[in-house]
Amino acid sequence: MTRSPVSPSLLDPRSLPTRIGTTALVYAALVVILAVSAVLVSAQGANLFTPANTVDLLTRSSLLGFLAIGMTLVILCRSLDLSVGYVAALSTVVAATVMAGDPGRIALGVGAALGVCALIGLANGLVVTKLRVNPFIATLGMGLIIKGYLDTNFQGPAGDVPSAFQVFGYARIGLLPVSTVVMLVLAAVAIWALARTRLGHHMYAVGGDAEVARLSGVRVATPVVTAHVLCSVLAGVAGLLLAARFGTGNALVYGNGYELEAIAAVVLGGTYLLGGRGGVAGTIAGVLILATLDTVFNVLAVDPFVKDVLRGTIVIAAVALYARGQLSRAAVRVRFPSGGTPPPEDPPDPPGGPSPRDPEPAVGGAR
Amino acid sequence: MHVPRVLLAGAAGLALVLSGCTGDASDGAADGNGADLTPEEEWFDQEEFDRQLAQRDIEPEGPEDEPWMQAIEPEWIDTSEWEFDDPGEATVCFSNASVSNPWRVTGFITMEQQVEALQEAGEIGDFQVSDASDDDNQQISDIQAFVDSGDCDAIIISPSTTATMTPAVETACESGVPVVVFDRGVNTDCAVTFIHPIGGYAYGADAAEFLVDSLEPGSRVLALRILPGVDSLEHRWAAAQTVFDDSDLEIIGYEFTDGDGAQIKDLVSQHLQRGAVDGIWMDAGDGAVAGLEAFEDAGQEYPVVSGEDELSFMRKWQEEELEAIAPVYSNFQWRTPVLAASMILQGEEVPEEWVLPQEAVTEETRDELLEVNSGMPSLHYARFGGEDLPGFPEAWEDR
Amino acid sequence: MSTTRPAAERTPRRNPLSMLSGGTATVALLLAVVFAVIATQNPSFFEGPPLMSFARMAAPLVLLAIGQYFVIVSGEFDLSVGSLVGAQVVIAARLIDGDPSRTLPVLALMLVFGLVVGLVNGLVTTVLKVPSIITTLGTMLILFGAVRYWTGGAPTGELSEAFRLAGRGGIEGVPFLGQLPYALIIAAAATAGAVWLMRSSYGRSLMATGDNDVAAAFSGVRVWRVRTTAFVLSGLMASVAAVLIGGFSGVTAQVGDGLEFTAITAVVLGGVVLGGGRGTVVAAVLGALTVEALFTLFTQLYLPATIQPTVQGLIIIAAVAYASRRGDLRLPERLRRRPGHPTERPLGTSRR
Amino acid sequence: MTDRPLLRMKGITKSFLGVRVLHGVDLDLYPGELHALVGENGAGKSTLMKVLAGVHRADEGAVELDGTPVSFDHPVRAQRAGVATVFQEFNLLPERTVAGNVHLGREIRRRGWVDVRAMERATGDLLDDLGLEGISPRAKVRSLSVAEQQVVEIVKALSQDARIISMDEPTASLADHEVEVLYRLIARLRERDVALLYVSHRLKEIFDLATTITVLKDGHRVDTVAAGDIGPAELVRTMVGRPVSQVFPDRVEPRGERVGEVRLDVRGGGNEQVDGVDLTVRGGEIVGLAGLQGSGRTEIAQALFGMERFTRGEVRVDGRRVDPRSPRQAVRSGVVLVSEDRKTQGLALNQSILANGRLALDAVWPLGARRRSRRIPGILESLELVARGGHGQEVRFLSGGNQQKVVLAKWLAADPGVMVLDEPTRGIDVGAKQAVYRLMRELSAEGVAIVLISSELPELIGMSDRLVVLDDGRVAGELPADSSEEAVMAMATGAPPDEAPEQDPERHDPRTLGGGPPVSDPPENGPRSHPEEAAP
Repeated sequence: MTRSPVSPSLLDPRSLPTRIGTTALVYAALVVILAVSAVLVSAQGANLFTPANTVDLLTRSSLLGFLAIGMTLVILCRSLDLSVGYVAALSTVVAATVMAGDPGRIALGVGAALGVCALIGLANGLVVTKLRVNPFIATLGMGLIIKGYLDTNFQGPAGDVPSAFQVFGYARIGLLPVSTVVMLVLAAVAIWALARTRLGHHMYAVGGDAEVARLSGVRVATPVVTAHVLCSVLAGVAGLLLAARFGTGNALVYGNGYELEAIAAVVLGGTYLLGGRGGVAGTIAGVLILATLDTVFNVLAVDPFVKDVLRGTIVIAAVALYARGQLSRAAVRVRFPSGGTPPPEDPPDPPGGPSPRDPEPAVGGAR
Repeated sequence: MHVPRVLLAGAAGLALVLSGCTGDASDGAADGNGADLTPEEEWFDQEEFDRQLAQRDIEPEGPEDEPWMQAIEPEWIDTSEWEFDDPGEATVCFSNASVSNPWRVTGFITMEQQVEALQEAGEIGDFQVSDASDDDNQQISDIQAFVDSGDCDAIIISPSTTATMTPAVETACESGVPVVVFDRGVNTDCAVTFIHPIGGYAYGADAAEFLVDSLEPGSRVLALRILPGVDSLEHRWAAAQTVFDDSDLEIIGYEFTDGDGAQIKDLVSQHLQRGAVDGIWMDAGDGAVAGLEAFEDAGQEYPVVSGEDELSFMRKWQEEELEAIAPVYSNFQWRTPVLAASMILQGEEVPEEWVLPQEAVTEETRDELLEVNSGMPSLHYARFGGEDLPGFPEAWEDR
Repeated sequence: MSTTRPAAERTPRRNPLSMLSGGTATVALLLAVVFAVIATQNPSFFEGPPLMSFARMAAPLVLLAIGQYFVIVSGEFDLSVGSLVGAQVVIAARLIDGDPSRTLPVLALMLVFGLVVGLVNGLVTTVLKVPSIITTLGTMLILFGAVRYWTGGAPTGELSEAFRLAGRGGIEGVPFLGQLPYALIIAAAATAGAVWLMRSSYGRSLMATGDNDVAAAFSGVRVWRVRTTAFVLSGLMASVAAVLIGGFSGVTAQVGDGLEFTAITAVVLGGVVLGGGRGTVVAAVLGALTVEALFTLFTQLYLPATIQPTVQGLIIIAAVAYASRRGDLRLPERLRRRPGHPTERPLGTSRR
Repeated sequence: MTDRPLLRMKGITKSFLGVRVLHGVDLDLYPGELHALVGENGAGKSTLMKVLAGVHRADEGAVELDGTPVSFDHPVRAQRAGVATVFQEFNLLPERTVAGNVHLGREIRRRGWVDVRAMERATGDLLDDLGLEGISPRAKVRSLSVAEQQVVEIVKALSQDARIISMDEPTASLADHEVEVLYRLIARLRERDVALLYVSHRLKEIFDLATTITVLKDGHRVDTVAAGDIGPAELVRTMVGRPVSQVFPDRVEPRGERVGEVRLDVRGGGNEQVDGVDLTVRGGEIVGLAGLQGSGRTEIAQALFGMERFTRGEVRVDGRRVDPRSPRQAVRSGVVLVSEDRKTQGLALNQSILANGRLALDAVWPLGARRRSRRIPGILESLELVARGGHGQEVRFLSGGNQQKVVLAKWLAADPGVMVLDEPTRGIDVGAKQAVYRLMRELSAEGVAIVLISSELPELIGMSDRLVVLDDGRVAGELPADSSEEAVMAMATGAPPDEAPEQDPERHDPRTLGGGPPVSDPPENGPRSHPEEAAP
């Protein structure tokens, strides 16, 4: 262990990068990917940053964005939510059926949809915290429950979204789709809330170490439940966006694997899957990375199956990259760099002495 | 901790009881898992039903040996406003819902072959495709991207879902280029032409009527469906329900199989344990063979079965001399949109609603079709209608 | 929430609940209940043949559950098994293409392929320190896409009868049972093998690694190797499961979809703790049987197909909640995550 | 000191799962006093504290604060009432800042929003107030040393305006000079009339600090005495219930054939943390590694054990050249390490005693494991391990001492030639300590070469045959077994015995919390900030 006073992060040159480390890394990755993509696309004689593609990219990012912001909160609390896809689907049908094409009922529809989602989130949170069901299973089960309900009651498209509300899905301000603006605003709010509200602080605390939080007087369940509620509500918003774009509710969207994509975005954003570390800023970058990939694949007309292969590879590669970054954050102060300044009586490396080689990964990770 | 545990016991109990009740209920009803035979009005439109059933017997207009160019009761409309000076330069864009199942894969190959043929002939130029892999939202973006890019001189759309694609298709129409929609429809007629075979009701009815005709009254029929909520499939079931309703067959119930052979075989074997199954109605051919194997493994004789013009099923049908029918959801419809697009770009007339023939494969037509497709892989569709395209048969054989 | 009781003052043996607290008892109970309900619906179910066909259908899930167990108990996840099974079946169908002579080579190739996939999952997770949920999610996408790209979107070719024997055939003329499915024999053998393995030095190292990989490493366990091996085992099990599934029902486009979650559900239903270090193989196997039995139950009850997921969800949550006990897994979890001494940090665990 | 107790606990009784761990314990706590709570592990000290802290609820008995009965059903209630607790395991969040940890659960808010600046200011003030400028409120706890984390814990308690602070083994992980800082804190707290409840196994501290001592044994209060009225030996007797003739057992007659042979020989060993390490240990010899926290003791242990390799120099075990790149290779070459952090590095807590005992065998010699593991029950017996649940019991249910015995058994099963013990007696009770000491004597008699690392100088001096003193990653020199603590400290702090260590800041800078002089020095020369911090 290092001698302590070397610690305070602000003064230790090494810890400065590592403090903002991951997020910076994520945005770096985003820039790199954008650059590479731009080159690739222009190699095809096209241009990645045409208004059309930009809008396309942003639109793609807004849907995933809503889901990923919520997922970030849940993961920060050391939980997980595999039900978001189903919640979003439910939200589309609830909203569409309540609105029933009547512009006057828009508010009602939005309220109803988000309300239902909030309740589901509450249920998730309570099952996880009170019944102590592993979130993986709890939310997986919740997803199944919702699926059954949807299959039984809403086979396929249902309801009708008034065109007034479809604005949410299609209108833009300049190149900026309204939905993206909303997403970014919510992201900003989330970032602010995490930094400036007790609940935000407590989410990190509970995710970091629930017992510590408890002993410090934090009501451990509250942040977790809140995170789940918010996550479901945001999934609901995603559902609203879908409904606005579809002009109707469609239960089948649960089949699109949104949950895993959202988790991927969060982890791409550098949030620690075991909770307590990370943030929404990174997640947004993660979302943009995925959206960029989709757009590029589209512009280059990549075979749909190759898309999957590339997506998988890139996600793994990116996260592996961060993992490398993570290791450096654990770096201890080097007291004798490169053999340091051995005092005269200290014999230099004897010839045939052990040559430094990489240690076994299991125990050597840290250098 | 006590409260939760009570809760849990409750939940678990509730779950089981719940299942138990429905079980008893349906036993009382003696017809399986509530497969009541009044179709959901959401999916059933008597008028449309009657029309489709009628259309089956109408002689389509168009070249004898080119079903993909035939049309049933077409209303030809003028397309001169879209006429393109040099069609050979025209870019045709195709927004595909997905190629996520063998039927769509086969169709898409046919389409690509048709495109090559037309490009050879200089009747269309560039052909851009985007695939939404079954994600409605994705497809909306795709269509939007086509419109925004402004490269497209004609847009072909195969919607992933009927209702949800409506706004996107409307945007496409508004962009001022001709739009061709095929397979599933949308709730707007802004497209220049909407191409589709007769439809789901006809399909479901073909299958159901065959079962009704070939089974003794009172025979037990099991319905295997892929998944709920997909309109084309729901229509098939709705039609079947209607047909079965005024028959004397006993419908044991219906199950969703995801088209996964393992599940199908699993489910069928279980129903066989509960009692005889004399007939099987399927809303699509996927995994039909697995279902039949369940009978083999249970040492029972084959049921009367309705599959699809998918080769694995048809070959089984031939080998085992089953009593079967293969309703068809004409796969050759994938050729037509490209042809329609080029016709439009040349200002030729096209039917406003282009209803393609849809003729079930029966014992008479079976062997001939198998002959034509002898070299094709097992998940190929017999009525793919690409026999005269240059790429035949390699393009379909080695995918 | 709960209080962590001081270690010294606690005696599990005196805890009357501890008998039940392990998931094993719960899942056994649940399985019994489900079978009981099935029996009421279909008394003939417990005569030989129906039972055997149940076994035949459950066998692949049992194998997948065993594979998943190794990974989960080592503190990781394997989401790739579903698409691995799918890929294997499709590959087999295309390569065999109905030619019996190719059966054995292809079987060998499948095992190798499964091994390689497992190896990649393992090394990426342990050496590159990518959370296994991401690693295997990636592999899942890659396999899914690659195989479909290779076969042009839909499976081609077909499996030979010889290939299908394992999943479909069995030893005929066994008294009472009628036909004894090979699938059952294979699953039983795999279970026995897994039980033996968990008693072996490897199993013990694996268990310790899942419990506290730092301590394991300090005791001389080559954590990365142990974990990687777990992934390899999972890959192999998936391959064998693929042989059984392909044999059982032949090749279809959707084969394998969603199996990863079913397998994880089965394992967790068996009371195996996600995060590692606790739970037994037998429990995992029982979990698999329970899940399969639930599906059977639903059909036997003629439960409306659309409601089945809901009931499934309720039962899973209830069962897991019931098995999870106060104080369980809290204490160790906390300790594992303590900053403790900087020396702990170098051993960055790759967990999730 | 007033005559009215600030806190009065009466007849506190607590049982877990039917096992009664506290039998009607009484305890009075007066403002400004330090009340030491002593007893062996499992005597009920921690439980009593946790009852006071509101972690546990007493089954029977009453707690009075200022004469008014209180009952804390949650830690936060206790804190609100001014009762703060510093638990043995650090209750800090490594990923959060010092300020964030100090105010966790009581974030300062302005107009509803958490005011991070204010929290940092408040924390900074407290730290300055206690003369601890060394720690930045904005530093992530992850980046602090163990000692600094300990301080943050106490600051956290202080920031709650606690009138009662109870500390469970606060010095368990501190080096002697760091303990000095704690002493100063405690002095300040008492000036503020804070009442302190203090649990420690280190008798020295107890007699340095305590005004009153309460002895617990098996959940009963044996006695409460003024610190002046009792001597160490007597105190230990009351605790253990048996006379402890002397703290450190005599050397045992050597019998192993390898006694006297050089078993471990390090020449010029070095890596990023240590440099020019020469260390020779013979069979039957116990060599103590002395030095401050962070002087490189643990780093050497880890290098020998293949965790952080020596990148320079060479290591020979029984004459064979070794270069362990992993614990596995180290164990194969005959070197084992009883690491300083039992719970995170020593044990798989959910596994059985037996499983942990044979883990090393399973990991390193899979083939022989089954056969060789047959010895383990015997080894556990010889260590007097007591487990109510038998050897199948999960180790997390064992007391610290017994857990340590499991770790030792694990390594004994591997027949080590060289045994490195890093803080082997940290946080374990007197009885267990004795067992460990006896074991060390036995092993060395059988010819095992032992390297002992300990922050408790008396232990180090009492057990070692030779002392190798480290300073800032280098060997500062060797001392005979009978050296004085002062001599060791002086060498360890890089100052000749007669000099004050202040003269050479460059060499002092890395020392935790400033140049804490030998324990004997007066508190005046307090900690100083470091060049690093001083630099703008």
